Amino acid sequence: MECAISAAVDDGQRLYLGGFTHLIPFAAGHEIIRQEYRDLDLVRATPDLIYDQMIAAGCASKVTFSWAGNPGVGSLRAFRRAVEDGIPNEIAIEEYSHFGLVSRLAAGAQDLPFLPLRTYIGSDYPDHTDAIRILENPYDDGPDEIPVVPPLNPDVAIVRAQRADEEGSAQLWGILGEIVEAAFAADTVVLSVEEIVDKRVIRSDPNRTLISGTAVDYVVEEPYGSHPSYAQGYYDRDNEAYLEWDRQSETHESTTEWLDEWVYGVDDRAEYLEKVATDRFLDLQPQTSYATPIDMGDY
Amino acid sequence: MECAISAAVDDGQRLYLGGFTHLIPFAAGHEIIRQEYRDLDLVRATPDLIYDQMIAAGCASKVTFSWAGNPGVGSLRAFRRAVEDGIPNEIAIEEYSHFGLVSRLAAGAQDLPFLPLRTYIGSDYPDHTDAIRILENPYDDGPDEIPVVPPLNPDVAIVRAQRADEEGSAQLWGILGEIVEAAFAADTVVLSVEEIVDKRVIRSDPNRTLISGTAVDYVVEEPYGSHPSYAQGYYDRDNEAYLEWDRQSETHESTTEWLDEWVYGVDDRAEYLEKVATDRFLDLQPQTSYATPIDMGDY
Amino acid sequence: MTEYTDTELMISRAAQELQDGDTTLVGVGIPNLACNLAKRTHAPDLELIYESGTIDSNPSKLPLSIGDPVLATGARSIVPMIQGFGYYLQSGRIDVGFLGGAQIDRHGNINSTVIGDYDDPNVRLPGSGGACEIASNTDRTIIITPHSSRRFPDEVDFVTSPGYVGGRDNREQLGLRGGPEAVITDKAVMRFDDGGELYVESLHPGVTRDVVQNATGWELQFGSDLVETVPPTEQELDLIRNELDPDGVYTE
Amino acid sequence: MTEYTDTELMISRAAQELQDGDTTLVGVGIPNLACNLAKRTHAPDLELIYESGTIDSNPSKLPLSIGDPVLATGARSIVPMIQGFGYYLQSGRIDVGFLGGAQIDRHGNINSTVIGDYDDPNVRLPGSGGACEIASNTDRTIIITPHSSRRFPDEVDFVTSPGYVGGRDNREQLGLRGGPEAVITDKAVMRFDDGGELYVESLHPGVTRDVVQNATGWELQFGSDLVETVPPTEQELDLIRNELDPDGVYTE
Repeated sequence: MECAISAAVDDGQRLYLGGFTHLIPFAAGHEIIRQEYRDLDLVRATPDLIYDQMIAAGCASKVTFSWAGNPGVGSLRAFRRAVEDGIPNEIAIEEYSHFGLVSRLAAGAQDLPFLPLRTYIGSDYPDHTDAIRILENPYDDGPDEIPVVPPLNPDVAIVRAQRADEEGSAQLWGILGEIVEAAFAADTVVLSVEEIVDKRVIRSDPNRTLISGTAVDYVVEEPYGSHPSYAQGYYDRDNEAYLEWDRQSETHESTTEWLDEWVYGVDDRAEYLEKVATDRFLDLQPQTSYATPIDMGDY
Repeated sequence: MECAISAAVDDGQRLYLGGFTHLIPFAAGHEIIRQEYRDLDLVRATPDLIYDQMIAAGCASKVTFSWAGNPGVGSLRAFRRAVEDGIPNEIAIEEYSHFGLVSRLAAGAQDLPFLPLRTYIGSDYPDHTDAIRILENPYDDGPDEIPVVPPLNPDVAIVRAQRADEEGSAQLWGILGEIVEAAFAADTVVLSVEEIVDKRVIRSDPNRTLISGTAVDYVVEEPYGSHPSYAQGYYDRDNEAYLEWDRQSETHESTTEWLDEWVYGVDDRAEYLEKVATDRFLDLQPQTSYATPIDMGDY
Repeated sequence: MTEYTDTELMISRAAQELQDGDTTLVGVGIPNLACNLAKRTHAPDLELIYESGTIDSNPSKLPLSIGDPVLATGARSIVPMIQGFGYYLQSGRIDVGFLGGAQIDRHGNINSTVIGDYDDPNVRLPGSGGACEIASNTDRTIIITPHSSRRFPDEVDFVTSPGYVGGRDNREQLGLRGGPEAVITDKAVMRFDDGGELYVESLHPGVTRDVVQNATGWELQFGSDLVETVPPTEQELDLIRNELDPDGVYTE
Repeated sequence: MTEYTDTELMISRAAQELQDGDTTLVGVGIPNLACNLAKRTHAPDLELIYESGTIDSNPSKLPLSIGDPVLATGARSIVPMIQGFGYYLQSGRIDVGFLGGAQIDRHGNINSTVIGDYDDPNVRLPGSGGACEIASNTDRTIIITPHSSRRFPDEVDFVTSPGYVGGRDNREQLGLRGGPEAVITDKAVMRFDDGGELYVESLHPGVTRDVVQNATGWELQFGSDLVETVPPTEQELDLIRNELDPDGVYTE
């Protein structure tokens, strides 16, 4: 991960670290903090703890988002401190609704100048988010006017999946969020997975391969790389950590203490995992529940 | 199937019978011919033998499509007779490229007034297909002009899947074509499957459920309902039948003879299957090749 | 009569807004409890969809967020967000959406974005998430919120989610589907009149007109047949306390 | 020297147009054979994508159509058409596309729609399929067709798939990506000059300038360093005949 981040990321870039509560690339985010990147535009529908940590560490100068909160818990305190009080630095925001943001990534994934959506009419978004435009409908049917959003192409997307082969053809399941759209929209893709598997595993079920290896630039095997978020079938969300963050991030000082201990204080993910008590991981392990397999047929 | 078609279909409707070479609803098409529907607008990216048969039987007054051929074999002779010579009746055509047609269905599936695409610039389509319009790009980036296509909402979509539960939540794999987009775009959906399975099978792998039961109006279990096309993992394409159709459809008279024997001459799919020699089905059966299952986890 | 909390009353009233067979876009917290309560009482065929893309979730326990794995395991389908919002919500397949917000005006327009000036905020809130599209594309929305004059100002600081905008006609002219159906607070149940303005339909037991008016930032209308809100039944309370939220995460 | 057919020569020449690591959008027939020949010789990492949505197919036998199950089993990924065309082709992830057609003009514009008047056709052809978007969105297209003056008219009856439209500048102005790279016929290999007009690069063994000119509907340019087309090698012929198309479906 250290090498992949160092090769893929530069100061001033637009970054997407993916997922909707699920499969959040915490390990990659911590590595970015350790490598002290600055002036990043952090893109995601749902910035959560990892973006809060990156903001507190001074990595971000902008956040492009649609819902910024600690999911199921409350607000993102470091994000708010930056927006409300400029601590540790001022950050700009560019704000959409979920569908607006994922439509921007989908337009980016398809090299389209815009995608239309039936959102924003009657709201105050178009007054504050310049990229939202309203087009006249050239057809007789449907609304007279339709909002559109332009493409969003991250410089780097860092996404996680449960499994991939060495080429990076990735299979992910459970909640997908906007991971696939972001991966196809990005110039460079860093894929981090719970396990690298033989390519025959991937090719036994091609319909499940949502990201093709040709779209992926770096593949990193990093078990538990999404902790304290979760990986469907592998481990559950560590809810204690989400509640703890709400307390720990109350002041910039206490936030920094946490970063010192859990990010700067460890060399890599392996050391982080050692610091987390083993019984915690055992508690997070679900019972297996296998999907009924399908027959592709040997043609 | 007889009841589902009779309840769902009316003269003069816009119909989609789905698939891209794969999972073609032949049984449903034959039932439509037997029930002697007229004046249908047949929609599909790739009209093939079943549309050719429906056209020869006089069911169609229009075809909306992007590639009309006998896949891997040659042209659709009945389609050509209708377009070139008005036999058995004149039919109108409305023509796109593949991406144009599937974009129309995708717009229909999302209740959008249009979707943009980077096709048609420099081609003669906009001169002949009125629904293709060119919009000015309201942004500085990207092309100055961008073609758009309006939604296409079939009155009825008849689609097939390998398996579904009784509510019609359908899992399909292999080549998907535009089946999902058409199902979500249609007012009424008839789903025909190789097998109806317990809903626990479907719910064991929700990411594979591409059509939700709430979108489906009629569910029909009809094994081999796609013959002579194929169902991935269940049976291969009966290529002899595709080659045979090329010969059989050489004249309108010989085409009608075929319809008399294979469509009008049987009551239903069961009788059709009995007429096809059993060893032919055995030849079409692939060896099993199961996908490596995934673990959803019991949360 | 059994005691109950404001939250339990709100859950019970929200559940009553749901009809059997409805497809509903659920949020965590009170909406989730209300939907699961309805599913176990009068609406067994209620379909729960979450903006994370899970279709017909059957959570075995209380989800801690709308991205919780209990919403994925055992669901009928899971789709990427782009499809959940496009093929399900925008296409008009969702009957009911639940919304909350920091500010709500008389026409049901909701602010969940910012308190104060957008560019120099007093309080920066999480933002829309899917709320703006839920408000624009469902047949009816149900708004659940505590009742205070801060929450019900004369004008919201930012319209995150359009209600009737300037009134029912205005919403229709704008081409928005459906509209807000009810606002359920800890003091009252309110609905929208023919012009699209809020009026009080029922006051919760023990709450007076004055209390509600004082907690509202404009001159509030009261229905001519103003009644008392029906409290939760024993059965409902039993389900909420012993099955749906046994640890009291949202109800204590 | 071993005898070979025109088709075998065309397959061999088309294979030479592919570079190792290219992602290519394949059709059935000659393009499929050319791609599989390249994959087994100089381009083992060639990625085969079909417009049916199969990504990196590894067909165990000759596919009978672009929807054949052999393209699905063992593929790296399979996506719906809307994604194959949007996320792979339109996004610029495909290096090479193969096209054929009933008529091709001097700028590589192709007609596969209709012979005669669109509304009163002499011959109704299958239409674009994905050809129009392949021609518009790949980096380079390779056109394979028999050579006759009927196939190479001064003007095509319908532009299904844009080549250089009115010339290289014109294509660029229109915002189309890439452009046609070569036209391989049973008589010659042709490429496009700086202005985007076809010229003959090499004549197949035994074919004269006159033969090619007579089979072309405009005054054809010939390259200043006109050479003879290199015939297929023994190894190539062996692969085509014994492994790729042992039943001679496309090569006899």
